[in-house]
Formats: sequence, structure tokens, C-alpha cells
Amino acid sequence: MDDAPAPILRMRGICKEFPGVRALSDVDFRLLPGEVHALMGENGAGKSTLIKVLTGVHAVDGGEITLDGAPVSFSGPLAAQQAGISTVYQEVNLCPNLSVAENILIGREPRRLGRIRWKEVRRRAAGLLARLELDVDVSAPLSSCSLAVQQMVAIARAVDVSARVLILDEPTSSLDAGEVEQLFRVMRRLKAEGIAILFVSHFLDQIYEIADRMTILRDGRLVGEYLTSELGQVELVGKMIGKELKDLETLENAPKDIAAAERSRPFAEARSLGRPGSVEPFTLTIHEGEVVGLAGLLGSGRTEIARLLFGADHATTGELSVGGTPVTLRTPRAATNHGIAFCSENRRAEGLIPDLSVRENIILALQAARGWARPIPRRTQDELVDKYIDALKIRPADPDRPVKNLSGGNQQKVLLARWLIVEPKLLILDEPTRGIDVGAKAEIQRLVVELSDGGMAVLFISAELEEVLRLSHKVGVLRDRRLVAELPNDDHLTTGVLMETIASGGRS
Amino acid sequence: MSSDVLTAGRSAVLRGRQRYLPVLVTAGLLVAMFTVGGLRYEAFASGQIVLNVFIDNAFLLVLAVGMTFVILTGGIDLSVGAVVALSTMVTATLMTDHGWSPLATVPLVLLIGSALGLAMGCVIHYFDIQPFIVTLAGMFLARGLCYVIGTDSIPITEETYTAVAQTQISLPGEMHLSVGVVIALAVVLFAAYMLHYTRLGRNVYAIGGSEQSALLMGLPVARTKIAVYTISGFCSALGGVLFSLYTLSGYGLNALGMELDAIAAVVIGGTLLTGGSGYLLGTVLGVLVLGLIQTIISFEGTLSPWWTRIFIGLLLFVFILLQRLISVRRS
Amino acid sequence: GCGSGGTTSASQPGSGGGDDKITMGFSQVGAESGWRTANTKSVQESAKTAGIELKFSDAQQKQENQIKAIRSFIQQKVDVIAFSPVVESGWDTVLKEAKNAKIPVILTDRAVDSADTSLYKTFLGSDFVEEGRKAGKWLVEEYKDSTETVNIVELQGTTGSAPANDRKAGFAEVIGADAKFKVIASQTGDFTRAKGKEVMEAFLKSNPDIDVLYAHNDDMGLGAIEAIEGAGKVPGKDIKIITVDAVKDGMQALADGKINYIVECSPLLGPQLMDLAKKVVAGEQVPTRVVTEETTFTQEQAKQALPTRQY
Amino acid sequence: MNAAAVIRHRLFWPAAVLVLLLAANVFFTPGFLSVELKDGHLYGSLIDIARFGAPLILVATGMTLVIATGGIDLSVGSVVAISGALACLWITGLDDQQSTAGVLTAVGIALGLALFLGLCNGILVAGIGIQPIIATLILMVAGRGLAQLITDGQILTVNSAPYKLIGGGYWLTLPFGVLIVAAVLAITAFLTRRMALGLLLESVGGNATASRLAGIRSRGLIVTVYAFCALCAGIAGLMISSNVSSADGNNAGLWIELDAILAVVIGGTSLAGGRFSLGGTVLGALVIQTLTTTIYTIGIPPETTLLFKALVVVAVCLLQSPAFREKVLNRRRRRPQSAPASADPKVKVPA
Ligand SMILES: Nc1ncnc2c1ncn2[C@@H]1O[C@H](COP(=O)(O)OP(=O)(O)OP(=O)(O)O)[C@@H](O)[C@H]1O
Ligand SMILES: Nc1ncnc2c1ncn2[C@@H]1O[C@H](COP(=O)(O)OP(=O)(O)OP(=O)(O)O)[C@@H](O)[C@H]1O
Ligand SMILES: [Mg+2]
Ligand SMILES: [Mg+2]
Repeated sequence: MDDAPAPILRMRGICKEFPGVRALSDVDFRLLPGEVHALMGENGAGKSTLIKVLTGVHAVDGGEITLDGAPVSFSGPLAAQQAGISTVYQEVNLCPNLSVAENILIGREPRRLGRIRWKEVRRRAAGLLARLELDVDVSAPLSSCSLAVQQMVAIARAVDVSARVLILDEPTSSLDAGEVEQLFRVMRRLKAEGIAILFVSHFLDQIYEIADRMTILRDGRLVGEYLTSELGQVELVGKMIGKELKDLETLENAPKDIAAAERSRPFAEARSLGRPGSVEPFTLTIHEGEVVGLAGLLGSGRTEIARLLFGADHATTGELSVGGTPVTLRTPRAATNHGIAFCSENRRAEGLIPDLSVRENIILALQAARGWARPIPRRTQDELVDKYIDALKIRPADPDRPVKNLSGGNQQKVLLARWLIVEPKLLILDEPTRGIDVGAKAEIQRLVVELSDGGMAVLFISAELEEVLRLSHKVGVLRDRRLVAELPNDDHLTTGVLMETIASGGRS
Repeated sequence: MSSDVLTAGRSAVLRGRQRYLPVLVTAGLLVAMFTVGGLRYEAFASGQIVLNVFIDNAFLLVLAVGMTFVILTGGIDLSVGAVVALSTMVTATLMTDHGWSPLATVPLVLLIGSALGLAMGCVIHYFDIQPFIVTLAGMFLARGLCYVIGTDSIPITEETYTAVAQTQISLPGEMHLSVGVVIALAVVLFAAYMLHYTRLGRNVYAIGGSEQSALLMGLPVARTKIAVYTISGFCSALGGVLFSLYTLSGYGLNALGMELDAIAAVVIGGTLLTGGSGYLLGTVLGVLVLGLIQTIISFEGTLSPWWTRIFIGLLLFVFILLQRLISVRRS
Repeated sequence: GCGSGGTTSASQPGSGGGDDKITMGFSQVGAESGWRTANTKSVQESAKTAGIELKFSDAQQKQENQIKAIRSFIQQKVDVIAFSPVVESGWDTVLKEAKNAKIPVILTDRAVDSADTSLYKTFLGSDFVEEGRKAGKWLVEEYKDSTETVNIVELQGTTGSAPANDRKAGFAEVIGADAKFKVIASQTGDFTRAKGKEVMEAFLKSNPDIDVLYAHNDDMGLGAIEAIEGAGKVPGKDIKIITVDAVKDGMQALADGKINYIVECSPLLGPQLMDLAKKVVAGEQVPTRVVTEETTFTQEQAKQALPTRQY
Repeated sequence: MNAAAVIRHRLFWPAAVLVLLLAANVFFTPGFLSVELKDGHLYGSLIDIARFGAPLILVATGMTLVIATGGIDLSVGSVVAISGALACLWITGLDDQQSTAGVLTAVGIALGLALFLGLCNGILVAGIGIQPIIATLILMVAGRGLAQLITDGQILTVNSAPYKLIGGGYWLTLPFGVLIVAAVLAITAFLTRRMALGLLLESVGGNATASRLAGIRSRGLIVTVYAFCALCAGIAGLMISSNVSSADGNNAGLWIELDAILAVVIGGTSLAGGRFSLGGTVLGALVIQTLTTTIYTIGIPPETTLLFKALVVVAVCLLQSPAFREKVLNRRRRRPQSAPASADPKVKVPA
């Protein structure tokens, strides 16, 4: 390792403390030109914090950072950018009120005599997105795009800068296989140009596909730096969680009784339910104790189906019956009254209340269902909250911390916990494992299986087809906002078959 | 994965036009209001009435322009009315009591206003204090300074200044405009250009959309936020100069509560108080709405003071309600 | 109680000039006090009796609103414009416009400081400085035999407003001649009862030894009386009280012995105004300054005058 | 260790300013803090501060809840005027102004109207979706006219002992108004902190979309909150008018909305909505009232009162701002090795 080229970026003895939490202690890190370097660790290990300290979002408490051998200390992302470090932070950090094109180019719009050339802006933005093989209307406001598209826009913004260092903090958490492949192609090209790339992801397959080298963090401390080729997956996980991992694979083979699920009572039946411009009318039945997976590509309408079933959007056609009786869901509130819960994919905009504590965020839905006059007794609160902090391994395990101070993955767990304690009859999970580490992901999958065994109906949406296959009794396939197929998850169903169905649009 | 499977383009053709809908609705209602006034009152339906609305609200227009910048970033500036008063006061004292020439006075006044805005912007940004409270303190400060200068009203008799103030720019059809209106319209055009064609302007929108994102996107948040309050300070001072042209005097109680008028104009114009969305054209319409309401009130002519207030409230209510209902219906 | 007058509801919109009926545009300051309201009523009622069509506009204490109103009067081609200026300065431009449109202007209640006196025909109203002087003279007279220092507290009107400035100046001018009169505290009470009471309470606590209260209007005085009573003192005896205005509640307190002296500032300018308006429109010569007939009241006079007070 | 915790408390600095102001008063008027028994009730400057501060605390309490939901209510001043005017009008019409039943009816009618006006505000905001500042501006403008319409532009004077009790009287040696405020505060604290109302309000203000998706009926909550705010303003209006036994449609509650918002902000509640602190609001209101009293007691000339006010407001905010303390106060004694490191990140960034 010593004959490696001089690192372009080097961090030594980095310490960072937040009130009550030591996020980083004495971390060393180096990034070589022309490599893809993965930063690994469990949720809350300190990956994002390291990145934010590096780019000047947070001030360092101790340690030094050198860029090209010269010590640097950035006053903020602007300064870091000017020094050639381009970053996509973990949450999508764009301006929803601006157009897609502006989000990509703001701050470096092409100008003539100080006047922004809007035509040129749109042309360049469209070109950049085309390089990622994304075809969106660049003058549409960003808020009208799905989270995945927003993520791609953020990536497009970052790769446009002719930077020397590119940092990507969980860029793939809401992308599906196609987009990930697209992103990797761009990353390989940049790497060939000698750009150093720092990459964070919880998908081990992706790491092994793209990364040359990795640095592992645990509880804010450095575990070590390894060549990807020299460290096996099992070892890697062991180093991340600090102990041997045994039962990760067990779920894969858990037997599923598809027929039994079909035989039980139907809980929610959608007949030609639809909403013009969002999803074509679809017919779908979810039985008690059944897990229904939804598969489809970015923007194919999975989220829209979930929103219609939850009453977050109004269905304009078709009908829905819940537990045998026809209902019209005008508001989410009506849906929760019928025992339906919806865990949104966009935890920042549609999920968490950032200023409230972990405890308050967790009990929010349950409290809303009970109404304000019947507060949940403190003891019950503590029991519920402690149980799920424990079960989902929410770190730090402090229920009174504002949820905005949690790491991304832990925030996702909080959101999940909110809906689990409600004990709904139908649980709609839209990308519930987004940004969650391997250990916790297995835990969540186990929980889903447990809940459905206990009679809960689950609608499970995930960009990760393996995960969908692992959990569902049947899978609905979407394409172009149309439900094109409904496949029972028997032995013949594989990710390959699913991909094919998506590509062919169900006409096989 | 072939690209034909990727579908992400949303039908955004409609959405582009929808963005201007609130402004269009406001403009439509304004015309309707004018028509109703014309039918109801004699001598109302004349071009000069429209021009008078501009003449009588030139200063408010300038204030509202500055306020638009601030509100677009999600902030608020309560000091504008007091800065107007301070500016009239400084203008009047310097010219009347100390014999300064307008050429020296006006730049100084503009400088004072900008400096005050700059100071407030710095406090807001660097010390992370809510704009409401900082600018409220700024309001107390500016108003307080007025009284320290003097509690009486001071007439302005300087010849050039008076001449400029009383210049009537003739238009065809026996109509005329004041110098203040020309200045105000120039400010509006310049500001609209800034907001839509310069980086500063776009950064203003970005910060209003999400300050945190703007920061992480590497935009100059500090500079922009401070600039916005400086612009507002400058506009208030310029508004003060226009006000002193309008009244040819300085007085510490001038423009009492005008910050609310400015905020109201901006918000009626469709700008969101949470920031990030709105147009300068909307603000102009907002000012015209307020001005036209005032004109209708004085044409009505039989209202006792309390009925005046109730009537203003009612007109405002009907206007806002229609504006809202029509916009919702359409989109 | 208070009779709710029937003059308030909105009637037919103005029909402009046209016939030989005189149309008057009147721009009022606002409705900031009972005095002002009485003034408005007087103008409205006497216009009706005099057969003058009144276009009334309320400026809500804002000069720019008054200027707008005058502009719109010009636009509506009224026969005569009358207004009570919010401030003294800053009327030249719009008054010139009125002059160019050949519409005569009458000032009421407050003067303007235009150098060009041809901009208005006449000024009808009280002299605030003189009111302050009257208050001071009574005080000097009252304490002429005393040699001890007289501790005075003053409740000023709204900071910066013309009556507050002038009543303060006139009073100070008279009592300044004798060193035994000392104003130990002076604070604004915004012309309101609530503020008057609040400020007086604070005065009473920080100054144990107050002999005289001078309030710029009756309302603040009435508020202060409550504060004085709350402190266990007797208004009118332990602390002598002088106020300005002579509204009904004030006169009642004067008659009850709680106030010692009131300088009248009459709001009933209506009849005089309509007279002047008719003359001005007819082209007759009028004096450039008409002072309203105003008097002062002692406790005795108040008892007599009270039954016939209109406001 | 304990002292450090006290200093770090959110409300430490506003409280410190309050103490400082009181100290300044004692310096100028040595007997300032003394409270004596006079005519069977407590008498003294501190009592005055509580008594005159009572309406402001009430209005600010209602405002706190409105602000917590991310709104703002500019109409409170007008509601203050309307409720006082209506109550006084009713009482002047009574045959016997001393009759308790008559006064209670007057109070009921006035508060009923206030509640109704608040509901209108709430419906405009939550039902029709008008921005709060504009929705309440309408009532702010029209309401004052309405109040003057009720009083016919006059100052209505009443002479009713039961009515006088509300804002000017005493009960168990304590000012009755202060007791009312204490009761309202207690009820509010109970509903928001003991019941789950506070959580739901903070949630709606913190992230409206997320709250809707969590199944919260935000519309109903918002309407309720505006109604409550108007009710508080209504009670404050009764107190203000009762204190001087008269109703002044034009001046009662003038600019009280600004003071109330200021009190809320000094108390540490963000105008963006979300977390709120009732205790902070009370403290903020007391700071403002003490400041006003201080101005009168130490004899600041009226021309400079505003400068003085600006000074104090700036001082409170600066001291309260962690960024300021970090940047300016801590500069001299550079952080020792082991001390808890810079607490505040430069920006508040989730994840
Ligand atoms: N602004 C903050 N204030 C307080 N604590 C914080 C803040 N930001 C992060 N932390 C804490 O620092 C620790 C590290 O968080 P970080 O976001 O770096 O984790 P991560 O490795 O990126 O996890 P994930 O995979 O979930 O994104 C966590 O315990 C988190 O709670
Ligand atoms: N026609 C539309 N108008 C406005 N917003 C839309 C429209 N279509 C989709 N969206 C937005 O895009 C979001 C995601 O939509 P969609 O259901 O198509 O995504 P998805 O299939 O879940 O895929 P992914 O989440 O991976 O993008 C929705 O929440 C919605 O807000
Ligand atoms: Mg992270
Ligand atoms: Mg989705």
C-alpha cells in the first residue's frame, strides 16, 4: 500500500463532537486520485459526519485536513467546491421551488455580460441529464419530480463540476438497478480521468462492483482501510458491526405459504382505482397476512398506488373497499381510521418532524389516531419507544434527542417505528429500507414477515428487487404508471423474470 | 437497461403556465375593480386616476420591491416604514437646517439606509437571530433616531428639490406623471431584471426554497442574505427620498405602519411569506390593489372613519377571497 | 351613555358638482380620539344643515392618505376643499395643484407652514401653543402665594404630534419664568386613558412628592385620576390636575372636583367652517385666520356648563 | 456542574435581562421592589408590572399557539378593541350597571364575538388557504373600524363595579387580572403539555405535509388555535377596558400584536413554527412590560424611549443567540482542552 500515489486528500486525527455524542474520534482517512473509495459503517457510524467535516459544513474539533499536501480548512461547501471538491450529500439537498435545470446549474449558470442565458441553461441541463440517460422536462419544478429523479438531478449537478474530488453520500439509496448502472458508468469514466471518488452505500454488491478500496468506521472510530479485493463480504460486515454475523442469510430461505395468503380474507380491494395523470386504473387485492410487493422502475407509479390506497391523493376513478365495505378515502386521516398506515419514501419532506424528539416522532401517528384528548401515558410511551429503539437498533438510543440530529439511516428507522406501533391492518411501506445498514435491514425484513404472519396485510415497495422477492407473496409489476402484471411469488419468480416483465410491459 | 423503459418526464407543459396563474388572476381582478369603480363613480374612469395611483404610491412601490427580495428569501423586514421616516427627516434637516445640496444629501441618505440594512443583514445571518426581531429593533432604532433629530415636522424649501418635486411629466391626453413614478418604475424594472437574469436573483429564490440546501449546494448564502437586507434598506431609503419629494417635508411620524402595507402588497401579489415563490410583477399589482382601494374610498366620500376601515377590510377580503378561489379552481 | 348617531351609514355615492349645490371635500386626520370624532360629527351635521354636499375622507393619521384624498377631490372637481392637516409641512405640491384647478382651500384645526400663503384662503382653528399658555397661567396664578417648589408631572400627547409639541411648549414658556415650578417627570401617554393611567402609576411610585399633573388631553387626565385614587391619594386635592380639551367626561370630572382646571379646545368647527366655505365659493373676502371661540373652565364654571355640553 | 446547566438553559438569558432591568429600577428608585398592603390589596411596582403585563401575557399566550402552527395573527389588537367596546356598550345599556348578571352577560357576548372572529380567521387560513398574515390583516383593518362602529367613535365610559373588577380590581389581595391570566395559562399548559395538543400543534408547525400523512387533522387544529388566540385577545380586551372603565375603539390594544409577537420570539419560539414554550412567552411579555415600566420610572425622555427599547431588544436577542455567544463572548477565553467542544454546528443539517 505504500507504493500508492500521493493521496490527493488526507484527513488525520479528525475529532467531532456534538452535544452528548462523539461522532468522530481520531479518524484517519486518505483518498487517492483515480480511485473509487468506499466509506463503510453501520447507521450512525459517522460517515456523513466525516464528509460534512471535510467539506466545512461542520467545524472540526481536532485534527487536520490536507488537500494536495497543503492544509486546508473550508468555511463551507462553497469554499470546498471552489477547491475542487464536489459533493452530493445524503439527503437530497436541492431547491424544490426551482426548475430541474436551475437546480443542476445554479451558481454556475452560463452568462453573457452578467445576464443568465436561460436557453443555454436548459440546453446544458438537458445534456447533462441525457448523459445519465434521464429524460425529464428540465423546466418543470423540481418538486414535481419523484425522489429518485431528484437524486439523479443532484448527481448530475455534482458530476458537472470539473472537480478533482467527487463525494457521493448514499446516492443509490432510492435508485433502481438501471440508474445505478448508469451512475456507475459515469463514475468509471470520471475515475479514468483521474478524479478521486468517495462513495457511501449500504449495498454491499454495489461496493464490490465499483470500489477499489474502502475505509471502515465503527462508532465514530476508524477500523481500518482495506483493498476491496482483499476483504470478503462476511469479513467486511463483521468489521462494520464488530462481531460475527450469522443469521443474515436465514431469511432468504424462509418458506412462504402463498396459497394460504390467497385463501385468507381480502383486506383491501381496489377495483379500477386510478387518477388521471398519476396512475392508470388498477385492480389489486391485498389479503390479510399477505405481503404484496410492487416492482417497477423509477417513476413507474409505485408511490402513486400507495398514495391512492392511503388517501393522500384522491382517486378519481374506480372504487376501493376495505374489510369488505366500500370506502372513499378523502384524507390520510380517514385511511388511518380504517387501519391503513403509510410509511412514505421521502422521510425528510413527508415523514419526520425534524424539531421533535425521537420519542415524539415515534408516537405521533398513534397519538393522532387517539386524538389530543387521550394522551398516551408516559409509561406506555416509554415501553413502546424503548421496544422499537431496541428492535430497530436506533442509535443513539436516546428518545429525547431531536430527530434531525440522527443519522439518515436512524431517521428512517424512527419513521418505520412510528407506523409499526400503530399496529395497522394494512401497512404500506414505500422504500422502508432506504439507507439502512445490512444488519438493521435483516431485522426489518424479519419484522415484516412476523407482522404478516400475525395477520397484517403489507404492501411492500422497494427498488431492490431481491428484497421484494424475499418478502412478498405476490408481486405487482408496474410500468409507465400502469399495473401490467400480478405474479405469484413461487419458485419460478426470479429477479430476472421480474426485469423481463418490466421491460416487456407484461406482454409475454 | 435500455432508456425506453425509463419514464420520468412528467407533463409539465401545463405547470409552466400555472406558475403565473396567481399573478394573472390578480391582474384580472384589478381590472375588474377599476371597471366597477368607473361605473360607480363619476370622473373615475380616466387615465389620470390610474396615474394618480402610481403617483400616490411611488414610494410604497419602491419599498415593496425591497420587501419582495427579503420575503423571497423567507425573511421579513419590519424596519422599512421607520427608515422612510428617518430618510425624510435626514433629508429635511440637512437641506433646510444645514443648507446641504440635494446632490450631497440624497446619496448620503441612500447610504444610511443601505448601511442600516447591511447591519441588520449581518446580525440576522451571523448571529442567527430571527429577522422579525432584528428588523423590529431596527424599526425602533430608526424611529428613535427621528425623534432625536427632532419631533417637529421640517419643511423642505431647497429650490432644486422643490422644482423636481413639482415637475409634472406631461403625457398625451392631459395626463401627467411625477418624477417619483419614473424612478419607482425604473427600480421595478431593474429589480425584475436582477431577480430573473442575475445569479444574485436566482440565489434569492434558492435560499427561499431551502436555505440549508442552498448552503449545501455551495451557493453564497451569507452574501445573498446580507445583500437582500441591504437592498431592502436601500429601497426604504429611496422610498424615503420619494416620500420627501411627495410631501416636501420631513417628519418622524411619517410612514407609520407602512411596513405592513409593503408586506401586504407583496403577499397580495402572490408571493409566499415562507419564501421562494413569487414575482415582482405580482408585487406591483399588489401595490396597485392597495392604492386603488384607497382611491375608491376617497371617491366613496360619505364614509365615516370607522366605515372607511371596515370598507377597506371588506374590499381586501373580497379581493383575496376571489383571488384565492379562482386560482384554486383553475389549477 | 352615548347616543349612537344615525349619520354614519353609507348613503348614495357622491354625484359630483353639476347643480348649484356646493360640494365640499373634507379630509379628516382620523378618528384617534373622542375629540376628533366630535369634530367629524360637527362638520358632517353642519354640512347637512347648511345644504352643502360633503365628500368626507378619513386619512387614518397618515399624511400620504390626506394628499391622496385631496388629489381625488381635485379629480372629482369639488367646489371647495377643507382639511385638518396631520402635520404642518409638506402641502405645497398638492395645494398648488388645487390652486391650478381653481379650487379654494380652507384649513381647519391645524395650520400648515407654507411660505406661500396664497395656497389657502383661510385657517380656522385653535392655537395649541395658546392652550398650553392658558394652562400655565392658571398654575402660576394658583401658586402665586406659595414659595415652596411645585413638583409638576406632565403627560404628553403622542410624541411628535403637533398638539403635544405645542401644548408642551406653551406651558413651558409660562412656567419657565418662575424657578419654583419644576417639571420632575414628563412622559408620553399617547393621548389615551390606558396609557395615562399606566404612566401615572409609574410616576407615583418613582416620585413620592407630586403636586401638579398637567395632561395634554382629558383622556390621559382621566386615566391618571384612577391611578392617583389607586395610590390612595385624592385627585384635585393632593395632586392638582390641569387638562386640555373639555370633553364631556372631563367636564364631569371637573365638576366632581377631581380635575382642577380645563382649557377648552373646541371641536365644534362645523358651523363656522360651512359659513367660510359658502363665502369662499361665492368669491367673498374672508380673514386669513379665524380663531375658534374657546374658553377655559374652573370647577364652578364646569358645574354650570355641564348640562348643556354637546360632546 | 449545575450552574453550567442553568446558563445553558434556553430561558436563562431573557431571565437575566429581566433581572437586570429590575436591578436598574432599584438603582433609580430604591423602593422599587417593595410591596405593601394598601386598602386590603397588594401595592407596588412589581404588582403594577404583573397587572399591566397581564393583557400582554394573555395575547402572547394565544399568539404562541398560533405561531407554533406556523401562522401569525395580526388581528389581536382589533379583537382587543372590539371585545372591550362590545362589553362596555352592553353595560351602558343596562338599567343597573352594578348588576353582576348584566356584566356577566356583557362579558359572555363580548367573548362570544371574539371567538366568532377567531373562527373566521381560522377558516380563512385553514379552510380557504389564505396566507395567515393576509387573512388576519383583513380583520386587523376592518376590526378596528368595527370597534369604532360599536362605540360610535366615542370613548364609552362605564361605571360598573363588577366590570371594574376584571382588569382593575383585586381578589384575595391579588389583582384579579393576574388571577385570570394564571388560570388561562394553567389551562393552556394543561391542554398542551398534559394532553397531547401541544405535540400535535408542534407537529403541524414543524412539517405540515408529514403531519397530514401521519393522520393529524390539522385543519381543525388550526381553526381551534385561531379561535383560542382571539378568545385570549378578547379577555385581554375586557381587562384593558375594565382597567380604565371605558372602551376606546381606536386606541385599545394598538400595536399589541407587535408586542405579543415580540414576547413570543424573545421567549424562544421560532416564527417558522414548531416547538413552542409557554414559559418563554410569559418571560418575554414580562421583559417587555418591565422595559416599559423602566422607561417611565427612570425618566427616559419620550424622544429617546424607542432608542432605549431598540437597545434592550438587541441585547436580549444577542445574548440569547448561541451563535453570538459562540462568536463573540467565547472569543476571549478560548475553549479549554477538555471542555465540551463547540456545541453548535454551523448549520442545522439533518443526517
Ligand atoms: N447535527 C447533529 N447534532 C447532533 N448529533 C449529530 C448531528 N449530526 C450527526 N449526529 C450524530 O453523529 C453520529 C454520526 O452520524 P452520521 O450522520 O455521520 O452517520 P452515518 O454514518 O452517515 O449514518 P447513516 O448510514 O445512517 O447515514 C450519529 O450518532 C448522529 O446522531
Ligand atoms: N403527474 C404528476 N404530477 C405531479 N407530481 C407527480 C406526477 N407524477 C408523479 N409525481 C410525483 O412523483 C412522485 C413519485 O411518483 P411515482 O409513483 O411515479 O414514483 P415511483 O414509481 O414510486 O418511483 P420512484 O419512487 O422510484 O421514483 C410522487 O410522489 C409524486 O409526488
Ligand atoms: Mg449518513
Ligand atoms: Mg417511489
